[in-house]
Amino acid sequence: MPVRIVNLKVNGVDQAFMAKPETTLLLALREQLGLTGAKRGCAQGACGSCTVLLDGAPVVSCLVPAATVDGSAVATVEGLADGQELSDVQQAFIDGFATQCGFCTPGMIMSAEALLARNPDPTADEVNEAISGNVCRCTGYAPIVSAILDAARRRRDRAGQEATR
Amino acid sequence: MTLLYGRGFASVNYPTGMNLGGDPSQALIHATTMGGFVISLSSVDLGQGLKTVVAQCAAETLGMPMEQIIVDTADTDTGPHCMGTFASRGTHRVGNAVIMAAREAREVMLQVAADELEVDAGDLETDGSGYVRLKGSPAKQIHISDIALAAHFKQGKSISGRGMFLKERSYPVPETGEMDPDSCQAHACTVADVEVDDETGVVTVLRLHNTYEIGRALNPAMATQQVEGGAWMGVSHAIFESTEPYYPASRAHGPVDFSEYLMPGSGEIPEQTSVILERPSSNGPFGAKGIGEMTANAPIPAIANAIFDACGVRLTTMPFTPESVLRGLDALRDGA
Amino acid sequence: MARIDSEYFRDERSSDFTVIGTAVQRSDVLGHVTGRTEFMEDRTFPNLAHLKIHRSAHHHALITDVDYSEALKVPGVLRVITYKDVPENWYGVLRLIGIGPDDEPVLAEDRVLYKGEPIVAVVADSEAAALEGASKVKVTYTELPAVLDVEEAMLPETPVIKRAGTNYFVYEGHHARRIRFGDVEAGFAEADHIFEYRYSSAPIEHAPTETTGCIVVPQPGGRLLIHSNTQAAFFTLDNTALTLKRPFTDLQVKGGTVGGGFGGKVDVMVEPLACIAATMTNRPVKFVYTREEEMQVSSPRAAERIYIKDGVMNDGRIVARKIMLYVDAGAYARHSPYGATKAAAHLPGPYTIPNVYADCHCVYTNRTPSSAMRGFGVTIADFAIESQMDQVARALHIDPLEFRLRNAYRDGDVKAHRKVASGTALIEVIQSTAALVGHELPEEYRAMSSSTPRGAGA
Amino acid sequence: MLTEVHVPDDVSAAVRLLAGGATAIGGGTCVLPWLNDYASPPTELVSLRRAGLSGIRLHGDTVEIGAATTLAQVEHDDRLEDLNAVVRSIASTPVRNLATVGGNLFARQPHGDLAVALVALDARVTLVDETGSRELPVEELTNGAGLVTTVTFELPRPGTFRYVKAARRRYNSASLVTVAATVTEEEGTVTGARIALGGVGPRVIRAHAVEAALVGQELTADTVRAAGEAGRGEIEPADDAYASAWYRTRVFPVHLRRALLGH
Repeated sequence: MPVRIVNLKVNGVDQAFMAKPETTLLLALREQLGLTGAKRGCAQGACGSCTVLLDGAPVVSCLVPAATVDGSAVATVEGLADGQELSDVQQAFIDGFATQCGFCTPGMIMSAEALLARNPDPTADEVNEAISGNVCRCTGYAPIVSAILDAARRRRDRAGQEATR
Repeated sequence: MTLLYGRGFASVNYPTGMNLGGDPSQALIHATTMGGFVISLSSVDLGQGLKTVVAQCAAETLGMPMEQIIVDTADTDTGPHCMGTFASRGTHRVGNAVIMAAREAREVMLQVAADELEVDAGDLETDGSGYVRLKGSPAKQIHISDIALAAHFKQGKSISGRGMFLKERSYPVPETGEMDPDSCQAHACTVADVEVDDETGVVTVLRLHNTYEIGRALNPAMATQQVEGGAWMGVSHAIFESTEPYYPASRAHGPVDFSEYLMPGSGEIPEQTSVILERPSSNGPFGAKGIGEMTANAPIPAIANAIFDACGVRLTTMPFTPESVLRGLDALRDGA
Repeated sequence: MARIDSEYFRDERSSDFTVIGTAVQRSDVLGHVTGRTEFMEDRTFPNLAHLKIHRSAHHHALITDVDYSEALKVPGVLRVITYKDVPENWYGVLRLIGIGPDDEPVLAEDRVLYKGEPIVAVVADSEAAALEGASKVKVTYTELPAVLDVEEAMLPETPVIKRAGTNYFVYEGHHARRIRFGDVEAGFAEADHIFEYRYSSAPIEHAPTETTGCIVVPQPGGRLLIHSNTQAAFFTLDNTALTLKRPFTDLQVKGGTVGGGFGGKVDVMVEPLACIAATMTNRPVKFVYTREEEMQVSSPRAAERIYIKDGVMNDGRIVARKIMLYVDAGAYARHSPYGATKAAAHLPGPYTIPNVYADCHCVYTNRTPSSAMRGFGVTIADFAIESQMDQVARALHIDPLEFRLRNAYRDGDVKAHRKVASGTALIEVIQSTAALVGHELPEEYRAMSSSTPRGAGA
Repeated sequence: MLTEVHVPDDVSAAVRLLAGGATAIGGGTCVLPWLNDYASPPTELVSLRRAGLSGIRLHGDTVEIGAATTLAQVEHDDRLEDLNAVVRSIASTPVRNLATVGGNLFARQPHGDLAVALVALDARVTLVDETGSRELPVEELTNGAGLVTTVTFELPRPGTFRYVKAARRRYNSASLVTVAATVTEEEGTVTGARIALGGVGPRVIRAHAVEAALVGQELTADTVRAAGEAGRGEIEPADDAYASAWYRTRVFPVHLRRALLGH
């Protein structure tokens, strides 16, 4: 069975691993690089638990053959915090009681990060659309949407403070 | 196109725990050298927050701050028996077991402290910040880390406790069904407001107004998570979910993934207003009742009743799909 | 956060707590938002083998031949497991507490009772090889007529699909879990109005975001360590040991962090086979349901069919309620016999009715076996009861909340299962919700109280 | 079983591999779900990710979209306002960042809403195989026709393109009925109509009978209702997990009207 060496920049760090044909980006992250934040909830692209940023764009990593993204940059939930300093989205999820079982949380947070990177001031409905590929079975979504809107506010406030500094 | 609006009501109760073969859970608790308290369980946290709420129960009972509590759970080699996480039993059963274990440990803790302070244990109290102190003379106090050190290195004592909760098995009388099936009952009432599209049969749940009586909200934020997430599941059951969309006529077209298995997305969530009432149960931990399961139940009939209120279609089969609404509307129009 | 209305039950809820009643942050949340929470599948083991299942293609059939020779030829396939490799192939999840019969095989023997029933397990070096191997198993069937309707299953002329001889669970000699309270026929005779309606539901999946699964790791001393996302660690351990016919001390279950359960992870479906595979290969073995298996093969919430007949007086008092309830257990019992009992205990709902008659049937059909799910035995009954309440209230032109309040159970009332009610609060949740939406109730209904005995005051 | 994943750098290499029996993927969002969880015959994949087929070019009013352009690129391209909404009705953001324009042409119904829109826009594809390249209307495209390299169409005149997708959920839900239409009117009378339907058949349906019923008419509730009745004869809906054939047939005229009249 042909095996390739695949190079990725993962959370800013150069990584190389061996990929079999069936090795998806998700399995490579989880099983070869030890980054288990992205979850396998369906392997069908329909639950969003495996969402990571591929060259800045959120993708369902379960549907990406690892060999096809050689040389790309990948961001996962593990790379969001700066040491002990959580990202605004992570902190807003904590403060807003926006997690229950936590299985969807990493994917949900990556979708939220991607939204806020593109749109710093989203409406609630834009948040709804942005997380429509992320299934949560516990919370009923409302606290998640609130947390993402709250994170956007925090980020804008901080940007405002830095601008006036 | 006409959008029709309706309101529906439902009220329910729900049993805590079960009567199946007895309903036990056990807990062990012990202090570490520096006065951390490890709660050993085999109970499972499904995301409802059991690990947090039992730590609260232990902290309250011990009179210690939350930071002192460590929960070690779900290893069958180290944790004592727990029946499992189901039947709205986790908080009630495990909470009770933890309280019992914590009481026993607290007694030892106070005795060790009493020996160190050379006072009577009965005159001691905890202040919730980590100190055990003499009632009326707060200056005479000792920190839990010193108590634990003394227990381990001077007094040769284990600050520990065992807790068990058992709801004994109740055998239903075959002829009449006489039985004792629960420990207590929680309650809920839902008012649902819906919108019905009279051309497509699509039902939109606009608002849910809920009151829940849950005995005691041990953690109001997590209780809110439970009731509002559960109500969402009720909406989902009511208007979307089925593993056999053509039940019972055919088993074909069963959904195989999250695309086909329909649930409301965040674009379909109703506005929820929730109020919590507390009538502490006599046998619950600090009066708490089980609420995990009840929360999905009242929204379903409330939505069915609201659909009738909106458009005159009585739906008696779950889920209430656009097709079932539209067939009902067509029948009304044909009959008119 | 939900508002706590402390006006209700003021005298009963006096408290002096420090930690209880405060919004302490979840202890697991930091792990959740950083991706560090360790779920079952987040553990990786060298030399891990994978298990996949070949499943029944038919609802009901005799198995005439199983040929797995092609599966063994697939590169990477290590072992094929059939029922002959399962030490105690017949089980029932409730046998620990003496509830039988052990009516379900771990792997099918001479017949299958539902589409998707496991027949052969294939263990391989990779998931892909295990899938390939499972697909290469050839099963030859003789199809039998399938029974797919609960009421049809109960008819004497319907073929019996179960070894035990009936298409329903037998409750101490009865075809249903019974509730008999008062004299329901006398109640109907006395009533001013009779209302009878039918309700039903389709099966529902728990749909947790994390599928059911386990990883079994042979330990240096010969024990098996089971990393599982079970909802009940000892329940899983004890049942697995019984199936393996191994000492209970041979097994250790670790879990406790679960990506959603909702009742779907209490059936002990994956651990026994993974243990057998780990023992045969002496390698760590992972058996995790695919999403399709989770959606279509794992137990759903049972479909139910419920008939409710009410006798009601002109003033809105319900004087008799008769309920015929049918739980579609699917092909095997699992927790359904208990679910029907739980349903019976819930009847006639949170109302005090002097004459109650119920038969709660646990019926077998050739469908995916159903089992516990959030609100087990109650959720669908509540749909039926509360729809019934609405229909009756409308027919009698009584306000829907007043109709419920008039019949609401209170402390001291005797329930249909003859337990005296205490700690009730139905009246108050209705009053509170009415206030929440501005639904006006007359003074006599606002003055009602759960702790005031029926007939006294109000 | 997946036996190899090729990532060729140019179209000719891709074509050679496909001629050898390999399967092309754009984003892989249709093929990978199957390969991940189900046994399959030995399969070699050819990913078009690096084959130089990505990009959106406008020459005057002529739009040329490379087959490997993602749906997300279309979604965020201001020049393609009519298609922005079409694309947003398909799947979810993390899928649209993978799924491609070319791939969507082959998506199984009730998916493939972009293909519905492209048929209504009279789009053409360029196909390449070892014998050379040729053009084909999207409407006539079938599996195995060759490698799609580009999709070309004329930008519709402002206000002439209509699109409605009815689904069980607002976002990320397969089609019950998709209506895409390019309708030109002069002095209140329909002079041309090109209407495509999704969700109501095993493939994208070009609604000839609906078109015929509308041309020469004013767009009114009555004429659109008549067109919908005419269209019932050319749709072939099926039962699936989302809705029954009965339901799709029943509400098809409603959504046709909502697409054409806006209410």
